[in-house]
Amino acid sequence: MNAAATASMTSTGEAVQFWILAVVATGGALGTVLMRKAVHSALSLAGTMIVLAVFYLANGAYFLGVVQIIVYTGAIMMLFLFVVMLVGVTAADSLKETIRGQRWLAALCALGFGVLLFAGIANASLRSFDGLGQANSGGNVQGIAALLFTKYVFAFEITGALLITAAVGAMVLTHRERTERAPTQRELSVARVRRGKQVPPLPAPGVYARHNAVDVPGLLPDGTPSELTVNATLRARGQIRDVSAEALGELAALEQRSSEWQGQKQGEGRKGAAQ
Amino acid sequence: MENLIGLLVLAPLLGAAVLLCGGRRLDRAGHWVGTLLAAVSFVIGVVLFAYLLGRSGDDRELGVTVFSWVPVGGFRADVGFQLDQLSMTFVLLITGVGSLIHLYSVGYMAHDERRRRFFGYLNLFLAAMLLLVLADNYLLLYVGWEGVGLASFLLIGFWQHKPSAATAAKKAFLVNRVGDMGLSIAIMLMFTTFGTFAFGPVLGGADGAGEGRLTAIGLMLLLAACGKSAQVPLQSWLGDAMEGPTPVSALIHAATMVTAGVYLIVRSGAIFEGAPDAQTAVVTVGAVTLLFGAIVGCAKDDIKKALAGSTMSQIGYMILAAGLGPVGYVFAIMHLVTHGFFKAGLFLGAGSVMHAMDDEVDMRHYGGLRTYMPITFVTFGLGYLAIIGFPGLSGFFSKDKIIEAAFAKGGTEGWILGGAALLGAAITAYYMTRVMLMTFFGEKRWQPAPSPAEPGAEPAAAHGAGELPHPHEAPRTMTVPMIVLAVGSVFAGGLFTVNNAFVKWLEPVTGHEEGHSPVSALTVTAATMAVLVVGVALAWAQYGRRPVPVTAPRGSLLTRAARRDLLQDDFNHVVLVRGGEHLTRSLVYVDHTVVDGVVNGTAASVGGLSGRMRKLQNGYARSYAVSMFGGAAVLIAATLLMRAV
Amino acid sequence: MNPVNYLYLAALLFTVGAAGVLIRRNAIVLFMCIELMLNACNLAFVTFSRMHGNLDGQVIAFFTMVVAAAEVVIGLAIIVTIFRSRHSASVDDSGLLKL
Amino acid sequence: MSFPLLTLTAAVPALGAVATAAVPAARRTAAKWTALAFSLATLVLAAVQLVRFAPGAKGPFQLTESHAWIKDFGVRYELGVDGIAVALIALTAVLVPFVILAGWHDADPLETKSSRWRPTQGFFALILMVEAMVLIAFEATDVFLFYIFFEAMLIPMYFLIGGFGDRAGEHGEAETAAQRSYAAVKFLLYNLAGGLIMLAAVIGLYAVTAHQLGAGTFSLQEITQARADGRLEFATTTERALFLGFFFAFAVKAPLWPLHTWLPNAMGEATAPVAVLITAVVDKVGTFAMLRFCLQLFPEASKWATPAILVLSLVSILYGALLAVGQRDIKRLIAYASISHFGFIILGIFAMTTQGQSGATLYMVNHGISTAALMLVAGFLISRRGSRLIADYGGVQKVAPVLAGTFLVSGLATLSLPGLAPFVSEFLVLVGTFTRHPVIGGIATLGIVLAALYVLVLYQRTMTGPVREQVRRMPDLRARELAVVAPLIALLLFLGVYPKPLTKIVNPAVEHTMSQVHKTDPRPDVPVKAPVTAHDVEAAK
Repeated sequence: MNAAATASMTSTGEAVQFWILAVVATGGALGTVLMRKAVHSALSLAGTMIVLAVFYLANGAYFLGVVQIIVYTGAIMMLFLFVVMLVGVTAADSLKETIRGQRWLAALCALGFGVLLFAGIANASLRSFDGLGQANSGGNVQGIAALLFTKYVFAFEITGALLITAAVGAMVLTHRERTERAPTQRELSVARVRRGKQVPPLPAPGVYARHNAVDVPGLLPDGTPSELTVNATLRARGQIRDVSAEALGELAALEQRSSEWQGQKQGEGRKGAAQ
Repeated sequence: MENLIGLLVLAPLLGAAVLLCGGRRLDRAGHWVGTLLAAVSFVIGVVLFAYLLGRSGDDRELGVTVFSWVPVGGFRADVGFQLDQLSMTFVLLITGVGSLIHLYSVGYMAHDERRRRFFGYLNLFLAAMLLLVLADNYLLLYVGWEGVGLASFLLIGFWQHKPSAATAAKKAFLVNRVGDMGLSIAIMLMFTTFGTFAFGPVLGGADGAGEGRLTAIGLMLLLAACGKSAQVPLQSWLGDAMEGPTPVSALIHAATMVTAGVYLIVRSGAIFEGAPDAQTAVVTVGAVTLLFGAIVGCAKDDIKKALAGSTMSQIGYMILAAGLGPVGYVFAIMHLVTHGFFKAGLFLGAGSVMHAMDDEVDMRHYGGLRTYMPITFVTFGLGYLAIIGFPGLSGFFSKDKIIEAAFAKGGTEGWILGGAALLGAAITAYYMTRVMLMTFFGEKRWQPAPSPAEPGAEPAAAHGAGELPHPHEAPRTMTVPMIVLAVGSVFAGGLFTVNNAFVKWLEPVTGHEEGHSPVSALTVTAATMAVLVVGVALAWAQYGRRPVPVTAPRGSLLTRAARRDLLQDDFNHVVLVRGGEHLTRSLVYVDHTVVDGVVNGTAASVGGLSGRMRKLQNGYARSYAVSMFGGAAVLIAATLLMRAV
Repeated sequence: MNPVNYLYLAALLFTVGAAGVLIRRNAIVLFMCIELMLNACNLAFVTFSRMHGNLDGQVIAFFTMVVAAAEVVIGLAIIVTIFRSRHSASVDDSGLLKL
Repeated sequence: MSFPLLTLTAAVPALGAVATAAVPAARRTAAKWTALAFSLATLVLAAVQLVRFAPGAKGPFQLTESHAWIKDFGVRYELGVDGIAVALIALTAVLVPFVILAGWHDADPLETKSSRWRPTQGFFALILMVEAMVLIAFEATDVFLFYIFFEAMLIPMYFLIGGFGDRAGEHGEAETAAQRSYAAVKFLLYNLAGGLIMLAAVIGLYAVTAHQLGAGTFSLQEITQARADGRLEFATTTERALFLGFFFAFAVKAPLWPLHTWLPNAMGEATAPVAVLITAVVDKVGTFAMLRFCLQLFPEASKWATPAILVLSLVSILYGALLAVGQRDIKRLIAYASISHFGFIILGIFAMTTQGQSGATLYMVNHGISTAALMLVAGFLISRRGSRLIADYGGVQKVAPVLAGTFLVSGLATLSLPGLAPFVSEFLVLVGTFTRHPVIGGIATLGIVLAALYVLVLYQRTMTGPVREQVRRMPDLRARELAVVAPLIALLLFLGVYPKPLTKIVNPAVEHTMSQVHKTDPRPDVPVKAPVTAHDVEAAK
């Protein structure tokens, strides 16, 4: 494909690669939009980006392909995941729409927009293409570098300024300076008592349960699990592992065995309560 | 000599300006200034009269153009005066009677704190009236015409603190304005037809215009005359106008202003002669009014209103005569002059009586005054004899001629008009006898004075309320004018008729034809005398033989209707006033709800729409993103479409 | 196969990304969708670069990446800040645009 | 380039506005005197204009100035006056000093501390600003230049209406303020709507001239010249659309029924001097512009629209008068009376006769003076009692005879009593209309009866009758107030008796306009040998 100055078809290999990867890319994109959890969305997007990197390479943009993987998939997506972990993990995004008609309108607009874009592309006479053989003859990276430092040097410099500004901006935005004195322990406890909600420390997980992993709630004396004992983040994410039924079942079985062993008859009532 | 004409108008105008702008400093001498300037005007009038008499009959027209007033394109209005025999007659009447009434007012208004202003208004009236009769074109006449209307408005409403006076003044002005509308349309028609509205060319060129156009002009002039001269159907203001001080009633609403309509019709004779239909309308109006006024005059107990009805009726005679064409013009003017004397005299007499009776106007509260105020009685009596047409007195000559001329119209029309005039003469005799008997004869029916009006408002009552009046003869300033006018009422008619002097004097201006009556002049006179006797006898039977009840009896249907001006006022009230009120009220409503409502509605709907639109701005960034995205789609579509096209 | 198919794919990805922006409420996912759209554009640029036989398209794509990086940094910083004060990453909760 | 007299005439009040506004806040009296001095200087300049203006000179415009301004759009700074403009400039220059004098205390800060601060300097500066803009509008012969000032004068007017009102009467400060701002907004919206439509027409005019002449122009003279040469021809529809665009704006400003409803609100809520400024000065720009722009730029369309406009103005005359009769508020009554009078003015303009148009021009001047007199006296009356309701008065004549007398004379001028100036103009309008449209002229004559009705009803209810308790202590006119009213009344009398100085200036301009519209007066049916009149005698000399 490098040889022909002007061609209208690519190689069959590329075609096969395109059709397979295009499906993957589209799937990733849809996944990004439709996945309930932000983490899943991020992973889908990462997949799409990698596919795109492959396409860049196929299109002769070797430098960009590599940059796409390193910078985009490697750095930016990781930044995303980092922030997701920082803030977005509390709750899965509810996909229930709150603005009336928003989804319909969005679908309509997207459909119309897509149709128009397709029509536009189809309308343009793009039967033939030049290929990058000549441009890439001195090496793709060298070619881009030549352009960047000659023709686009000002834009390049300004981009640098932009990046620095962005870095400083991010720091300024996220850096929080205390404007008032931090409350002391004493003040905190007074406030807690005044609120009158939970004066002593929260109960630890796993109390009265067989496990004491952080995601296992402790049991109340009647055997029901108490959510208070689990970390709020896990609670919000619905990641509480309720093992009470299993534990109670085991307890009941134990008691049955012991009552059988002792020949007593009260065991039936307790069995019913356990369920 | 011509320049004197301008002075004639200027003298009273100067008086008005000085008196009205002069401030309180002139309060003490103002009335004499006013009277003096009126007299100056009269003297100038006499000088001019003498000058005119010195010239031959056909060369007695003086004209002077003072300055060009409104020159716009073909529209040329000048301030110019024309003095001919017709104007001269009026000038003498106006200034003569005017000066006398100024003099009378000095006494009559002696106790009024706003006397200076009263004389200012009187002078203003004189100026406007002189302008009216001296103008050489219709537009300038119109200025005088409205000017006298203004003066009349100011003087009727002179006692403004009385709501009735203020209302009467407004009514007079408004009804007059309706007439003025007629005059202005007439002037516009003249301008459209002839391209000018100066007397000479219009009246000279009237032959050339079509009859339809002349009829239109004539009818509009008649409307104007009806307004100013209180003829049916615009007569309703005159009765109310009696709210003004009595000298005003005498000068403006009896002797001069109200006769302006007659002047207008006689002056525009050439137009009416070319429009027989308009003439018919004029005589009809005259005949109807002379009966209308007479009937109203019979029923009124208010002495001034009775005299007002009489004035209406007498002017009806004049209008009738003026509508008869050249046969009647001279007699219309002659009756106008004699009427000016005797009616002014009668009003001054009435004023004198009121002055004596603490401003009591109800004749049922008079009675037996002849011994208390002999001069008033004699002068009033002479006026009375003159107006009923007692042989040898001035009213006899002028009225008789009119009745004769009415018969001379010929045919059924002549009989009807003549009959109406005769009937009018009978009623005149009846109601004037009634006034005379109720006021000066019979026993005293005096009532305690009504509670005092606002202090210092009217000629102040000499004593407090609740006492019987003490009638006394009026002061000299009041009696002298009454005597002079009485002399005029006795001798003027005879003087005019001697040697046919008046006819000869006016003929060059108005033209004159001898009527050919189907009945001889002697028969007419005899018939007039007969109806006169019948009228007097009837009145004596009713009011002389029997005592007059102090409170008015209910009376017949006709009497009750006549007391209410034959329901004309009620008709006006229901149709015009009420209707107008409803119209304006509904228009105010329409303006507020519909015209303004459309605009406010537009504003409200824009507001409502934006209220709806506001909901689109729900604050959700994603909603905005949809609009953005949709907008982008539309832009792309538009771009594609543009390229496709 | 004609490289124009890359363009169709880019258009499809772009549209899907845009729809995601409109539908999702989680600000982070929203940003991801924007990234998706940017990537779609980059694909188109790269394809055009190949079609026209010069490297300008790639340079532009490069700049897009830089700008995207800057944008993500700032955007995420904003999200973190908002989350700190409002305890939510939903864009619907930041209804301050409403009067 | 001769001495720029016209620019100077408009610049002096503009400078005056700046100078007045710059007077320190504490020195209120100094600000008043400054404003008065500048307005008098403007009056002097207007008088110089009158003297320098030669009625018989060739060409439609005199004292012209012309400079390129925005070359790209062919906008020029072109000034020039014809007789009509000179007359109206004189009117404006005469009225403004009286307005300032009449409003001497209208913008004083209230005594009570709680009320808002009223910037005296601003009040007088705004008045001068309005004067400057109105003068430029009268002088401009470039459509665009005219348009700018036609619109710009709304801004100071808006603040004058909304910012300064009568002292709150029984209704309380808050409610009057709300009504006032409603009136101000209504004024602004109506006039802006008109102005926007006009802007579209102005742009349309440019497009047409640019298309046909090669270079677009707004110059009135250039356009009329090009039309006369045949270089410029409007398509019928285009001309009508442009005409309607211009006319709409002027009809709002004039105001013509049914676009009138802003006027009663504005005049009712504004102080009397500001109301005078609205009706006697600013509104005149509307009727003036009909004569100058509508007729001269679009003669054919004007003729086409004449029947409809005549009917509308007839409706205005009768409707305004009837509504005036039904009003309970003195100032609103005068406003409706003005609507009726504007009906007469527009009737005269579109009667397309010399008498009608001369009459309309005289009417503009006379109506300005008479309404100013009536409104200012009414304002003096209202300031004494603190109420605008007619029913709150009665018997004023007894306690304040001079006030009542001047009120009556102004009222009589309003009802066009002969001998006072408005009669001449009203009669000319009626005659001018009658010669061409007898039916409309005849019906319009009804207006004189209705005028008498509303004026006399107003006079009767306020001035006559028993003295009301609240009126008993009312002082008569003070020296300052008399100094405002007396000259106006003197002017009314003078122009009523001797209007020739005015007609001499106006007639040539009207004849020029008539020739632009290709109309001649109807001939009399039976022309009689014209008598030798004083006019001929003087002409012969």
